Amino acid sequence: MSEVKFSAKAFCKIILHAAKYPHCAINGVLLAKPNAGSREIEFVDAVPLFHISLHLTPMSEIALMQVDELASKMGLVIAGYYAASENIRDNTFEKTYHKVAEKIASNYSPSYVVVVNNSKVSTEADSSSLKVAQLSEGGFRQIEEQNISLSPAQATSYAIVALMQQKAFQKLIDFDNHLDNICADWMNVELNKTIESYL
Amino acid sequence: MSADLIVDTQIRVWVFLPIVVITFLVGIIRHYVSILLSSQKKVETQQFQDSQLILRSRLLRENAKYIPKAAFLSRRQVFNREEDGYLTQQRPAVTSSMMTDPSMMTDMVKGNLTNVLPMIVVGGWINWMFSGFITTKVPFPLTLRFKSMLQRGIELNHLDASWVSSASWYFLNVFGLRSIYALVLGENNAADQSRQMQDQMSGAAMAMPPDPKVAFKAEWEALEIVDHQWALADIESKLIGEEKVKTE
Amino acid sequence: MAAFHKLVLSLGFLSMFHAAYSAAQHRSYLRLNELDFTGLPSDIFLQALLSLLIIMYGVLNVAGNFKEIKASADLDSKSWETFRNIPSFYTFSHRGKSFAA
Amino acid sequence: MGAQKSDVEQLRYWRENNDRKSREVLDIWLNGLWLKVNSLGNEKFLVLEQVCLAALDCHIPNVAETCIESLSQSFPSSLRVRKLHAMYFEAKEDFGTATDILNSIIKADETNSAARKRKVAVLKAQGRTVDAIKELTDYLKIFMADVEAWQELAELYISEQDFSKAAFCVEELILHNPHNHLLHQRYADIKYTIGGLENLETARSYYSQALKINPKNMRALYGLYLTSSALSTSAKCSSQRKKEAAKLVEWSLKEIKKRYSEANLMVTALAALEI
Repeated sequence: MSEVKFSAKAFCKIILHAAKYPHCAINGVLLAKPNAGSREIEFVDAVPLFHISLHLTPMSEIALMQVDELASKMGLVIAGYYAASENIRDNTFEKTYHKVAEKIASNYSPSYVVVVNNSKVSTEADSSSLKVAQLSEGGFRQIEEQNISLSPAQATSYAIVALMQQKAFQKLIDFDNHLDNICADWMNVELNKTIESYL
Repeated sequence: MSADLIVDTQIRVWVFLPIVVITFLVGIIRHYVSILLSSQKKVETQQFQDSQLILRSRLLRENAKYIPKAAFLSRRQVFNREEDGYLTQQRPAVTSSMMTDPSMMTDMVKGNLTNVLPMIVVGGWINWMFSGFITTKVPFPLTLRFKSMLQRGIELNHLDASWVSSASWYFLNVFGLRSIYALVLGENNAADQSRQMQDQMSGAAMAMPPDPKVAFKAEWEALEIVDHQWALADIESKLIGEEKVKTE
Repeated sequence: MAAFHKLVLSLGFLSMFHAAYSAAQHRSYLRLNELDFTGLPSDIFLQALLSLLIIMYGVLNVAGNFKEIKASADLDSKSWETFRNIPSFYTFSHRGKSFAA
Repeated sequence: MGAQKSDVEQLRYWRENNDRKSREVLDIWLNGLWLKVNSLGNEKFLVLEQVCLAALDCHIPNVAETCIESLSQSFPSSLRVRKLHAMYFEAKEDFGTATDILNSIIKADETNSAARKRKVAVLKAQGRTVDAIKELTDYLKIFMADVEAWQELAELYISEQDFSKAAFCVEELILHNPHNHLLHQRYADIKYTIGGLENLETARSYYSQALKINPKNMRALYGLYLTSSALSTSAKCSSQRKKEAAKLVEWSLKEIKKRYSEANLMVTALAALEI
């Protein structure tokens, strides 16, 4: 079975993105170091993309182009897609399925889909608030919970509690925010520093 | 005519001011009575739907140039289809519900009660109490035609037209005090607010002519003759051209 | 600043009334001396004009800012962020519940 | 006193702007506004309603309860307060009771659009999007000129990936409000998503229109770039048109870069666009 690891940066950003827009469906992409064929994957960073209208493609294309460019400069690849749906009970991969995931899969294999489990997520979120599946031949192969881990595990779970208390989600910027105000930085350099300070 | 008339100061105290006060107070009483009597006007769903339909088709006509031609044509088709288009559908004839609907009657009675009745009663009373006085003078000269308006109740041929009789003063007050009411009672006073709180929508229902057929027919005709010109046909070059001028 | 402009406005009105009163005085003076009316003295005229300008200045500043003449100007600052929020259709069964608990 | 005034103004601004800043609204309320609410005059009730919504949104039921309580004391028979009651049950996921209340409101007042809209929201909250769409189309048959409902329907169709119907709804919105750049941009987004040569051209026109109405709309600018670059490489286009499209690509790229340099940003990611 393959193993999936989330770095603190990636995990916190996913959860904070979900916390910033609790009433919206959200999505984003996950970056990893390329080592094709390996059973293990570690997502080192996440880029929050949209919360306004995920299903319309033009802005996703723009975002993917830019993220890809930047990721390749840093020696990373887009290897995963994360999403959370609007309704608390929709936690299936099918409901959150998106063309972007398909696109990522065509570029990098094996690629993963991560769904934020709306009913499990909380201010003390841990790896159980995420559901991960590997995307293969149009189907989802869910990865069991014990194979999903955070690195470093303990520090990350402390960090997320502190970040939620600080309301750090207000500082999180996704690509939609960037499009409304181009001065907002979707790479979240500032937020990364905050996250690291808690580790 | 040039010799100035001097009006007794007693007239000011006992005629001029009382008329102002009476009309003002009657206005306020009428306002509260009408609030007391007013019933929430019920709008029929059908009527509401008709007015919304008309509104939508009017918008379609006016702003058609902003949507693509195909979109416009399909909409017009839906509105104007031969048999069951929105504007051509068969409606059971709306008989005048004036006599059959009791609520209509009570509404009319209430309207009379609050508007016409006080006018007659108070007007008559004032005519009877304060008739035949000259009350005030407008500070500018007027032509003879104004005599009938400003000097009701006084038949003096040689009196300058800028003098105002008591009966006319009353009418001037009735019509002139409206903005004062708004000031005193407020545009959105307590009563208005509570009604607004109860329901914000039904006020939006437009007044409809009793027979929607006529309005539908007119709308149908107007929609038929709209010639669709897409406003965005050449927008790209306009955009670039405009921007060029700006940057240079 | 608003208080200052209100002061300017009331001063303007005072001055305007004073001009009007002076004009009336002038008329009655003429009548008493049985002179013909030819025109207002230039100082009253000037005062009226000046107070008009002062009132205009005061009103413009008291009344608030100007609106854009472009019909869509108000919309320029809007974004989908707020535009798509429709209170009538809010739903409450969303992630907020998990975060609140 | 000064602090309170700005709080109320802030709330009013959010209310009029349709901002869904529930956490912030609630913070203002709990940070002392609730003590002073009686001094607000007529605005009190609007504030209470707003806070009630915010509390429901944040799932803090006791605040919502107090708001509804004091509202129903002031307006015991108001349908609008009853609607809040229904929303309270909605937030508690007691959809049956909520629907019952809403039905009783509609029975009392046939033309009460707010209650009908809530019924759509109830269905949406249960995740029954298809039913919600059906309910909403029924609603729109009566209330044809209701802009909010058209907008919501468009969103629902988009979430169901039924883009051509969503496009219809946005057309309707454009008819109602032809000077709103957001609508033109959204229409173009949808057309682009549908794809195909003709739709691409339409999308390009609408992006241009959005950009013309509001030159600051970045999405429209990016969209214009995207559509025209797609057209300039499309095999089905004539060479004349390709040339035009290429000119647009160049222009929009220049504009995009100008925007970023005006904001003093050096964005390396923009290099991705120059292919």
